[in-house]
Amino acid sequence: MAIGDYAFLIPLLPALAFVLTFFLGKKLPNGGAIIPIVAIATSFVISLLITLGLLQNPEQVINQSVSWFAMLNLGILVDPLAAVMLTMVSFVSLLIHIYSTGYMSHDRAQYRYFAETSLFTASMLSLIISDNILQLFISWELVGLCSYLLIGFWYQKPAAASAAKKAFLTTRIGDVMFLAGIVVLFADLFRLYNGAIPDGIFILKFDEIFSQIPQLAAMSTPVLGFQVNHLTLITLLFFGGAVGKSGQFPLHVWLPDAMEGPTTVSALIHAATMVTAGVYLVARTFPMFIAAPDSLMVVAYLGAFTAIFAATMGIVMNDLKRVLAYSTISQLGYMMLGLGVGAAIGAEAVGISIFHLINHAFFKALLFLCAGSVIHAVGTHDMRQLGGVAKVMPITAATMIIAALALAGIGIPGTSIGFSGFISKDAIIEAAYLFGENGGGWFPYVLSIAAALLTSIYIFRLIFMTFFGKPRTAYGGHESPASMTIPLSILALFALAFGALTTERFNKFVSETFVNNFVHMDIPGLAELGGYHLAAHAGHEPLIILWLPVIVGVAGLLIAYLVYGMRIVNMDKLVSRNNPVYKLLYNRYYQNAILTNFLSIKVVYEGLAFAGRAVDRGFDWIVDWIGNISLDAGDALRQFQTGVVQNYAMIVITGVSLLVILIAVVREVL
Amino acid sequence: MLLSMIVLIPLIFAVLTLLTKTRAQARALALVSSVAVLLLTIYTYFMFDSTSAATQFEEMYTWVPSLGISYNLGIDGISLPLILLNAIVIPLLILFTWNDEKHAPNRFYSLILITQGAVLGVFCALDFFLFYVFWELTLIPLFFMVSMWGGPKKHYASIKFFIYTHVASLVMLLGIFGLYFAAWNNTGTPSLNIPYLLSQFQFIGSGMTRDLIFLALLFGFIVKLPVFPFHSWLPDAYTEAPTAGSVLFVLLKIGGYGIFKIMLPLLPFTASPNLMITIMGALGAVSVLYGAFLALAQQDMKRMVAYSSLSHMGYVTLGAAGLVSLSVSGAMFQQFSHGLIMSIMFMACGVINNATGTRIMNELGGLAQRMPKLAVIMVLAFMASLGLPGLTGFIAEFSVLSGSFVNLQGYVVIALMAIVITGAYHLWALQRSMFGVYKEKLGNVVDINGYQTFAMGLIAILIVYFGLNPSPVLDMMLTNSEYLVGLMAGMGV
Amino acid sequence: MDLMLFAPEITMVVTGLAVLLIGLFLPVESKKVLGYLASLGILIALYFTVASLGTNALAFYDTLSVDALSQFFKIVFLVVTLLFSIAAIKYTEGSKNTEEFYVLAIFATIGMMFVASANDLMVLFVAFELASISTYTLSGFEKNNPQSLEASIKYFLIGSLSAALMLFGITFLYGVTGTTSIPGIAAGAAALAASPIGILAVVLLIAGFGFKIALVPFHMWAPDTYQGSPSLVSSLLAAGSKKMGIVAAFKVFIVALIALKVEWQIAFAVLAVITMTVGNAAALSQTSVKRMLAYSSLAQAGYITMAFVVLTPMALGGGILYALSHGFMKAGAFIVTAAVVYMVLSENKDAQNPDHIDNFRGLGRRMPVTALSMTIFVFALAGIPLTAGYMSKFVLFSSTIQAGFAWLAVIAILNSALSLYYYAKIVKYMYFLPTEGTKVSEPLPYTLALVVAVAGVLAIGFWPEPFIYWAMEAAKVLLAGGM
Amino acid sequence: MIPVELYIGLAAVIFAIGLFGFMTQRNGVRMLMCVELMLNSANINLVAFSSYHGNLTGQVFTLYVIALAAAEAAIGFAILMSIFRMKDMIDLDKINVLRW
Amino acid sequence: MLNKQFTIMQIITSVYRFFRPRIVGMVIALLFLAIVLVSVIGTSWPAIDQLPQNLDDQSNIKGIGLLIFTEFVVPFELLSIVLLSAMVGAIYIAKGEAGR
Repeated sequence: MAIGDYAFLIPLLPALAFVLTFFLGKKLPNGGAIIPIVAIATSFVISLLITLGLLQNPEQVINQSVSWFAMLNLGILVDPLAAVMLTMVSFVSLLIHIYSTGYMSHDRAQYRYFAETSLFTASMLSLIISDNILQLFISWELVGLCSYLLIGFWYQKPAAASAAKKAFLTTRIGDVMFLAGIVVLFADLFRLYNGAIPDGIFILKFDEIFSQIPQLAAMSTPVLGFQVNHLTLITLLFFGGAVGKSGQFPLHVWLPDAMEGPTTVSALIHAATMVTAGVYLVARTFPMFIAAPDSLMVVAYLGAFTAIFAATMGIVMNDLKRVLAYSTISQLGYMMLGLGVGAAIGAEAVGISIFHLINHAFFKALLFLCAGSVIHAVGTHDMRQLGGVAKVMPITAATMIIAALALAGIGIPGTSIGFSGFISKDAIIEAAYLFGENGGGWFPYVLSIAAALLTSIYIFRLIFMTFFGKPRTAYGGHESPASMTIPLSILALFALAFGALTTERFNKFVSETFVNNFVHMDIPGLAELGGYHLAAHAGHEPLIILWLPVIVGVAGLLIAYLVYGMRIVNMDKLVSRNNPVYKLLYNRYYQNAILTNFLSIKVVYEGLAFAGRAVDRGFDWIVDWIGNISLDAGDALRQFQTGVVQNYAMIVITGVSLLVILIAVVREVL
Repeated sequence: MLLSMIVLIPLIFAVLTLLTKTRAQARALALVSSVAVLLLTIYTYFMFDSTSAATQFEEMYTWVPSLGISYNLGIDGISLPLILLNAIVIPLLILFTWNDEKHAPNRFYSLILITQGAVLGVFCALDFFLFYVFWELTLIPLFFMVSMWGGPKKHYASIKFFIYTHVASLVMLLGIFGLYFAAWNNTGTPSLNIPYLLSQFQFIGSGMTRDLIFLALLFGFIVKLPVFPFHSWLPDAYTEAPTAGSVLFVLLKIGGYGIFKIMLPLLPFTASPNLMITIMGALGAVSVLYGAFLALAQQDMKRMVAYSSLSHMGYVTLGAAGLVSLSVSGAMFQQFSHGLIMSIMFMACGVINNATGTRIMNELGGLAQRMPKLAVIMVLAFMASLGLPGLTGFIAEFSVLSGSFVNLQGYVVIALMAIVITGAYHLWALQRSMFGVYKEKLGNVVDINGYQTFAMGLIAILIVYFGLNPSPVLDMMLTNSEYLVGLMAGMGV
Repeated sequence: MDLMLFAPEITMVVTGLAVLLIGLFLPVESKKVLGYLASLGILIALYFTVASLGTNALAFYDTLSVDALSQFFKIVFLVVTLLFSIAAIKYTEGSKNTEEFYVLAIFATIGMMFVASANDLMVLFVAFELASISTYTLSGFEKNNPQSLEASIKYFLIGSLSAALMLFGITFLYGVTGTTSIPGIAAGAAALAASPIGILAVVLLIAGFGFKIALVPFHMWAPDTYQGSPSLVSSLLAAGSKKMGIVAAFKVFIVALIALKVEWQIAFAVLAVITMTVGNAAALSQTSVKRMLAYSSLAQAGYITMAFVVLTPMALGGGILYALSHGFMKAGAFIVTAAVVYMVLSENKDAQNPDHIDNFRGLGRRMPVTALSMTIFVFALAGIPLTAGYMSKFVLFSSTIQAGFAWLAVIAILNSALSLYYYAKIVKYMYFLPTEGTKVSEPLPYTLALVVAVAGVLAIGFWPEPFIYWAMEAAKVLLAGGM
Repeated sequence: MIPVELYIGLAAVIFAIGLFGFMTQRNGVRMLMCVELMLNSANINLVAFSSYHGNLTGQVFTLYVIALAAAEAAIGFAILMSIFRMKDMIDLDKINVLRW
Repeated sequence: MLNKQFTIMQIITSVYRFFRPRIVGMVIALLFLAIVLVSVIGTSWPAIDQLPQNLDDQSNIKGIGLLIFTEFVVPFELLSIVLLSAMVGAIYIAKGEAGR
């Protein structure tokens, strides 16, 4: 398989493109956009070829490793999971780069934009292709860096600079947990080898880690009185990282603020790719999760909660991009839920979750790009100022409606007919039902259904407010250039059909990730370790269960139409500061006040840091005090030196007398 | 002769530089000297066998036989990377200050060279006498540096630094004496040879004596490092020093060197190794957290960087106490990495101070628009400093954390908590100084000049290079740390 | 009996008399010759002393001994006097009384040298008085300067009192043992040890010697006198006559009174600690450099005194080496102040407190060689490596630890750290504080003396081996007799 | 025979008187006299011991001490004279420019 | 009677007046005296059990002269230098050339 030998180029080419663009881009037309586009296109082609190859022969996983330092390595691993992700990321990235040539054409710092996005693409591809957890973490951090740089792309805007910092710091909380997980994992593996790691064994490589799962599951430590299973600890710490990166509750706060960056960045990083890294991480280490007691439960519950939590806020936002941001958070919750229900359906969970991830990437990128197109044309984010945009921007409107339908999950259950979002989201909700049926609790299922309703409402609220009705303000506008509309159309095609076309094949393909020549995991066996009961295969759900998501989706559409399209209800009463529910939602549950103003600024900065400063002054004071006391003592001693010679004589004689007495006394004592 | 040349060339050139009359002559001589040292060091590096933990390039002449003092130089995998660091940064530092308008340039460059020679001497010395001589010799030029070209509180800062670290050195000297005489009494021959005395430590009869010797030496080293709570001299000295002085402080890696070279071989033979490990680990971990909080509370950018240095140095003791080859080598690498990163950070602070006349971050803002080159380098340095993977800081921190976790779980948790704070103050500083709206009252600032760009840029490239490929220096550190850890394992520690 | 044994002393006496007589007949302007003559004589004496290192002999009915100890200290005295005499060429320039200045200094040195050789308390006492009486006058040499006279009268009165105390103590030794010979007293010391009079005698002798060494509380005269006297005389007092007290104490206590070891060890332990602490603490806030150096000299005396407490060959060797190093460092430092005083007075004849630290401002620019030498001296005094001060401290402090007196070493080391403050202050003034003064041409004699002193300080710092060897030999002499 | 203790006691008393005077007198000349007193009390000791030991060392010493005392007195008076010339008084407790 | 008492009072008062500024010196001198006396009394001194052999020739001049020029010749010679030194010094200091 010759093409596999070039797999290492997938992340490397965009990285090279970054260097070239950064140093040369200023002098090239369009900020040198052509360099990353070519590089990413090549990466995409390689990825695609590899994926196709793997489809033929799923056993032929590509794995190449080189020693890095100590017992750590750098390497690439392209298994089905990685292959589909690689293809998707390089594809979306390619489209967005093309789109950006139009979108960013007026910006002076274009070259910086393209350099940073290609660095981002390189990091993201490297994240996916890693064959060890450390390299994954490194790429993980690098994508965080790129996200930071790109959110703060317009660093002159204080809000952008601040949002960038917030995004980096919030995800860093998760990153630290992830790092802690790696540290614990490393220490455990180190102990398993008794500190003597043979040459050629790379301790943090996935196959190495997976092969030690049973031993890891057997280790436990008392923490605060609880006996904590190490595997649970590690996986939850990993999940902590995923929570930060994928915007799960409570570390989601950065994601809406991240919309301060260019819309393309939001599409690429904060919708399609980077934010899904958390999902990818959990999927990648799924064998560990499933062998770890309770971990998957946490994943499922938190995912479900995030899905509905974010959806409630999505309903009240007036900013185009913020609605989409909350939608992203919500959908990421679904993906996490999809992984979490692996407690009931085993490795198949990876399949459905990643499937949703891919579909979501398409339609969410599309939504963002459409929003970008609108913003680019009319120059405002605020939906309250828009309306009737469909008339001026028909292509944008059409593609966006497709994306919205995909997001809302419209389709016909029991068949493969439906928007891509329907196929994958339905599968997750079904799995959640199975999860409940198999003793996991009904909470995730109920929440996921409710969230589906809310999803439908907020997305069609957006559609109706933006594209239909009468313009509420006078905005100029025109359809976007071809460099923008063509990527929109391509993405719309995928949002429309990708799910339907690939559903069967895809799940099977991705679920095979853990059974091949790289690792051969006995997922049901591991589930035993984790204490999960896998259900028999799905498909026996009551019909209502199959139909319910679609029903709520359509219901949401209708509600949105009635409220925002027909305006049969006067929302002004509800939408006011006097309505506590609205106020709560509009203020986003006061999380900003609690987390940023109180926790970060009051407690950490003003409390701890300033307390630290006071303590430090104390140490300083001690040092100075020792110095001063010496000086004072010296001054005091000098007072004996009166300058009168008779006094000197007295002191001499007194000294003699006392010395005699002292010696006599001491000699007696001794 | 190679090592003697490396150590003596800067000292000789320092004298020559002192005799020059003009700024051009002084800086040219200094550059010649430092480049010569760099070339020799690179030659040494390529001749060095990184798979051996033994002392290499040894030179030995008797000096004062009646006291067992000899002129004995030699390097191993602990010292070579630090020598390399020093040899690389000093010429760049000289380039960085190429167009500085400082008074008495001959003294200025002379002091830089003396510091370099002294620090290199500490790294090369294999005799405690020589070691101490160079150790103390580092104090004087830095004292002068701070007092002559320092900031408004330079007198306070320089005296504080001088006396504080001198006290520590003297305590260390007490420890050396203890070791020296204990060995002398046991074997009947005086010797101050470092490896010999280290090997004799275990034969000292009284456990109490061994512990006291160990603690005395440790005190000397951790004050120099420095580590909480013996850091009071650091913020003042680092902040008040001129930029070059701050960079020299950063390159003053002798405290950490002492910990690896002298403390770790002694550790297994103390009466209560676990207590010592606890002390080192706890101090290290607390330093990491404490330094981070203090850095967060600072308004002055340079002071913030100084505290961040304290935070980073905590990893050195923590890693050393971790007693796993990865953590120990990570701690060594932290010294190397910290030297590179902090050099740029202090250079950046210096540039900003020169350009705008202030280092108070709230008074800055939007500098990236006027100083794009500086902004790029500074962002890179800050990212490296906050431990971003792909840069040197991460390699060190990851190695220390994961290695130390094997033995010292609690302390690693403390250090992990600091990581978020570390990120916070770095980013906040960037946001307040570089980003946002440009404050017009800062006047018309100009970007860094060509020499400065070259100096800072090259260090930045090294940070990236060693961040992606640490093996060139990490391998020899690993060899040595495996040897050191092997000693512990032999003792069942 | 070989008179060559006393060639140094004889040379000195001849030189002294020659200077005195020739000086009578020389006109004022050519009295410079006397300085060269004296320096030459001292140099010859120094040569004889060095040449006779290693001889061991008793002479003059066993009242004098020539051995490593005596010769080593003679070297110390001669070196200090040599520095003094070179520098004095400038100091006495244009003075009518050059010959008095030189002859008194030479006589004082002769007294010190005989103390070093004394093997009998009578010799010791008379020689002690010779050194004292000569320096009383020297210290009041600027007889129109009230400070100088005040210094002189204080020195004289406390000196007389101490002499009386010492003599009183010696009478008791004589009373109990019936002899004044040092070995004789050692033989009869058992009786002393058994009776309370022994303690009294020991303390009286400590007071007598402690006056010269400037141990607290017998030090009261020292800061005043060092400050008030001409700087060169201070250098002779601090660097030379202080060592005379030390060598006398070595001989009397370690050789003659070893039987009362416990008693005087207690005393010296207490005095050493008090002395170094008081010296350093009081020096911290001085503004007169000479006074600061005086207090620092107190502190140094405290360190040397540790040798009595530790009493191992190495500690004694360290103490003896310290005496030599201190001779170079302190003499050099005082000569620097002499040069500064000269500079100040040559600018303004009526300047008050010419040794005030403000006059050191910008010295690095005004008198570069002098300032550099001062830097080396103060760093040596502070114990910075590669100087004589460090080497001596190294041997002395480390031997203290070796002997198990870690607490004493800790106190000494902390003191040493404390001292850095005021030493650094001088350096700060010289190099960092601005001045309006312009560059001054440095007088050659001062510079020459400083160069010699710096050479000595660095020689001991860089190549201590021969010095340590002879210091150890000297220490062996002490312990061979007693232990 | 008279016990030697009495001689020593006498010497001690004289010494103490000398000390007392030395510590309390203001006049420089009186202080010098007190010094003489102390030296001579030591001489009493020496002679007494010499007699009791039957050797002459102490007496020789006494002679030397007398000579030394004379030399010392000469220097002392000379210095006091100088001071008197300058300040018109020799009250030593007022000569305290050098202090602290 | 009255007169006598008055006189005693007067004496006491004048004694007090004399000593008041000297009390510290007094105490110190007495302390020193006490220490010396205690030490002296506590010591067993050499006691002479017979008178000197040669009662006829009580002269010690010859003996002293012999000692001065044999055993203690060095101090004697030194003394000559002391006297010379004292002479030079005293003359120098006392000489009033510059005057005031």
